[in-house]
Amino acid sequence: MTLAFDAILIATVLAVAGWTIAARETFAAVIGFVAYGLLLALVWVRLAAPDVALTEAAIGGGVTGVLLLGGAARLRGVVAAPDAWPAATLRLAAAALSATVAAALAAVVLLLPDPAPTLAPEALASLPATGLGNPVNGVLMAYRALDTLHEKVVLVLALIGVWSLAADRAWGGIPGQRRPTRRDDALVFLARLLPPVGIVIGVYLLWAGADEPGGAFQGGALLAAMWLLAMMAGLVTLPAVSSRWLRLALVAGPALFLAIGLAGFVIADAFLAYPEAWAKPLIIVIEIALVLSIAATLGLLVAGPPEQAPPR
Amino acid sequence: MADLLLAAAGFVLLMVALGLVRILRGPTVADRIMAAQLLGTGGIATLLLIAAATGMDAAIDVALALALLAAFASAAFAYGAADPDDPEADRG
Amino acid sequence: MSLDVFSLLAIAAGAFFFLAGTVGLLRFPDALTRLHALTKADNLGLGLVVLGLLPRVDWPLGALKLIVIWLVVLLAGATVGQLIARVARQARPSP
Amino acid sequence: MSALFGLAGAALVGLGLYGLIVHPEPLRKILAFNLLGSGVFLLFGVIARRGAAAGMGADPIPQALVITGIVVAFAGSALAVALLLRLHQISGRADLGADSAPPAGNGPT
Repeated sequence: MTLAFDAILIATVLAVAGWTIAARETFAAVIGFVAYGLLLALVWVRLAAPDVALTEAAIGGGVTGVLLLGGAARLRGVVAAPDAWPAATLRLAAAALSATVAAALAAVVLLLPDPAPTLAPEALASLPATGLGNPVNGVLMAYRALDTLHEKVVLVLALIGVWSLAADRAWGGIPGQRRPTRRDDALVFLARLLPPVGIVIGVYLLWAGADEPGGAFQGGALLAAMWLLAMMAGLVTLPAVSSRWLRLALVAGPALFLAIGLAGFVIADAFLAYPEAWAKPLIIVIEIALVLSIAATLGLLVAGPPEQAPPR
Repeated sequence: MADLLLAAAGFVLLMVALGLVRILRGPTVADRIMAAQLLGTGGIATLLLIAAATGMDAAIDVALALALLAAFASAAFAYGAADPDDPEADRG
Repeated sequence: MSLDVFSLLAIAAGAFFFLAGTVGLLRFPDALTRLHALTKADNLGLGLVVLGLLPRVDWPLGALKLIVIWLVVLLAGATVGQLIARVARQARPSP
Repeated sequence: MSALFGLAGAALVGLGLYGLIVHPEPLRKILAFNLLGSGVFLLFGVIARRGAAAGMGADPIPQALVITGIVVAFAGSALAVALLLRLHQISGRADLGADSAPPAGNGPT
């Protein structure tokens, strides 16, 4: 019975994925991509990875989908010239190459040992030292804390890259175009209804992340989605990127993470080490600061570079 | 009982898959926008049934997030599709 | 035992409404009627599935989550239905 | 059982790679790249699932890697979309056509 279910799920995922590649209109392809991201959440649940399912649904489907959608709306009417498509022979070669890569990966999947070598017992054994109950979060915040810190820095660097694309007159200004505010009552209603629920659920995911699936990324991505919804409805306006509190919110999470990591030299034995008795409260403090920074960074990455001159 | 729940999950997923194929083909933008809405109901029902069948309570949290995100995505689609061809699309 | 029967009946009824919704999607002639099939039938289907699963989750948090899920889907679905219907009305066949 | 998902991951990588090479529109390339990435993540997920041990449904280490990967992939996509829109704003073009093509000086229509 599980086999039949998985087969239906995989067939659907592959069909939608094929559609996003084959669709003629970009807008339609992006819709397919969002549907694909939401379906992948089901796949991750079947792979016993609810933390990843939450991340994939929130970031892979939701936020990336809106990012691509914004791009598609801005590029509407810009269609590649028919001669921009590669010649049939090249397409055939590309298809052959892709099929070869896929076949090689498939062979690897079939040949790899099952059960695979695992670090699960080690992760579980060191979990009590963090005071957390969710092994994935334990790995993210303790064992691989350095990678998680890097990732936060990557997010901020990407945002700096996006901002640096601003035109001169909009330098330090407000992200996105000024849209004529057509008030759409249904959208405004939704933007008043959903965010309070979304904020509660986002905070719940952050809180539950200590012991159950969830955490700063998932909570932050949900908060970002709610912020974007309120932006679309015109209920909130973005601050200028030169605003001091905005920049503070962006770096608060990574900065606190780094500070506590550096303090690890003194209060524990190494960089990013936590003293055992303090591990859980420290991790939760870091995560609370991170969730705000992640939500702000994700929302601003979708909003794009400043395009309106700063208020002065 | 678990098998029956799983069978129900498979059935609902099959319905979602058929609907999804129909909707994505269009012909209008409005048809396609319904994709997220369809996953917001059928996808969640599937997820909840799996959670019950396999005893994986965390899947309910995923369904909770999915409910919000499907509504968010549908709203974003409608917002993007309703966008009139901005004449000043390039100079802000 | 009787709870199991209740669950199964509710879930089977829910699955039937999903079937009805999909048949509507496949058979109805235009976007507005298809939207009708989708929002009405599937919301009811989800409601019945939630009802059937309520006795099977832990109280009170699990049940609360299920009810919140259904309420969010119901309220958001009604609103999003408005938005989609507007798109369907103003944008006739896509370019 | 997990092999089925692994094969799906391999197929997704192939699909994404094809779209990345063939599609002339950069936005579609970004989309295809995300598809390719999710296929790779799925392979990680299968390896994690096969590493189920110690009462856990899956090995947490690959799962943590995938979560990090999804976030970084998003950051990359956001930067790519911003670059593309800026290119369009400046040159009126949204393609990566041959360098010999004269830049459109008269702006977009």
